[in-house]
Amino acid sequence: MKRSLLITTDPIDEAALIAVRSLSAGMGAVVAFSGVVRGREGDASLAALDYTCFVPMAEYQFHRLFDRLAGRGTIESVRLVHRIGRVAVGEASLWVEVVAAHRAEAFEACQWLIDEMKRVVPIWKRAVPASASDEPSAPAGPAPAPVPSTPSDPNPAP
Amino acid sequence: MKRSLLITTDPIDEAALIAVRSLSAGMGAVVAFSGVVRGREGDASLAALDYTCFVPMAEYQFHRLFDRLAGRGTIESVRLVHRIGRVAVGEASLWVEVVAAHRAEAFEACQWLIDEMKRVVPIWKRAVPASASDEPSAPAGPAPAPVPSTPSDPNPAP
Amino acid sequence: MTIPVTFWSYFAELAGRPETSVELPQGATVGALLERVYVDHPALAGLRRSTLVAVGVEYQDDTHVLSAGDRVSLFPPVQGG
Amino acid sequence: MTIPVTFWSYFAELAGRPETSVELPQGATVGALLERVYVDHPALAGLRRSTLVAVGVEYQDDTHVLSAGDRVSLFPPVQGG
Repeated sequence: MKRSLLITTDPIDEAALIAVRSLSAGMGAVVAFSGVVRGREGDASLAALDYTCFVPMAEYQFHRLFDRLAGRGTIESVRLVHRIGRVAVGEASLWVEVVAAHRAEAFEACQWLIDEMKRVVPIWKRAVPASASDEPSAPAGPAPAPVPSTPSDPNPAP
Repeated sequence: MKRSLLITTDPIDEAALIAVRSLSAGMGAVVAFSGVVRGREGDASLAALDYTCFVPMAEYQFHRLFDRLAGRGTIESVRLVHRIGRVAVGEASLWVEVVAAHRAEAFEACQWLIDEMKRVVPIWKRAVPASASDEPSAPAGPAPAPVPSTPSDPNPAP
Repeated sequence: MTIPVTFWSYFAELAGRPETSVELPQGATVGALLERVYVDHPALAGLRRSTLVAVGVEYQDDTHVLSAGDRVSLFPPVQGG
Repeated sequence: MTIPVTFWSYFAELAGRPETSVELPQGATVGALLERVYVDHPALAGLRRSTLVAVGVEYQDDTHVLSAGDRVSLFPPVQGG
């Protein structure tokens, strides 16, 4: 199974990704997913999301997921791009493409990969409110956060 | 819900379709499917598929499906292109894109639309064997077909 | 009334022609039209269970009552995608 | 042995710092490391049930035995996509 992984602060260029797609003659299905930053999360109006990533572990965990897909049969190719850093509303933070012989397995693999990513790949996001787009908001999390004395992003991606 | 339908003999230009995609701020998920003609069907090696379509009915049935999707909630846009006529191996015969607020509904709607299309939209295909790419093969069907005295494509799309 | 009938996909080969027309009394049903078609095109009769029938652009079943001006299409299971 | 610990996402704010290190005897487990971390960073202790622990790039649970040279990461549920 061909695999391609990119974790990048650059905008995701879907046209360029599609331009280099290649299918062998037995492949009949391409499923592509773009995850785009929404302007609202719950009641809050957002300007952007700031993504942080523990990159070496994310790469390792992504490749473990790819290994599991490779054992599934007639998937020819998986490509995944995750953007990190600040991603503005309306821009894509994630692009996933699965090429397979048949439609059902392409859809299933694409959804499975995203579900598993959200379970095991160490990437986190925090909201940048629309009203103060230069300052990240309090982090999204279950606990009240004390006001940090450190800079607003203490976890730059390595 | 925005909707776009194109039934065409022209190649599907996915880059151009993506270039005109537009999402409103509440939308977070884009699922796109490309169905590509495979080089084999069962034991046969193919050069192409010839698609015929009862176009007015296909358009009507597609729009009925779009109507049903529009009643489902937060789907912002559905675009579908079905190529007809001869489609060579490796070329796309179908492109479907669903834009929705959330991932699960985008995947579900895209798969539902393709499933329903295959149930109700009057489009048929027949194999063009690799060994005689200028002559359509016997039609794909459950019954033995008598050799027609009519030209090879008796059902040109109106 | 004269009802034009179009055969799509391999039904045209089985019928030996892409179109025909059937003369029916007022109030005739799709079922009655099919019986007439199968007399002239017996190769189609064996596929009746899987045959799809449209009147205009709508699917209809055997009980649907035809009207003058209707156009009927007969075809095998669809295969888009 | 000295085990470096990195806090990711809002765990860094809760800890007040992005990294620390913990002195542990040979053969100490992830669970023992967590107990030490929670002494200095009590704000994290309440999130123990949802805390994910990686040693290097692999997830590990409380019973995992640490070795000299290991690097530990503590973080909340991941949120990619």
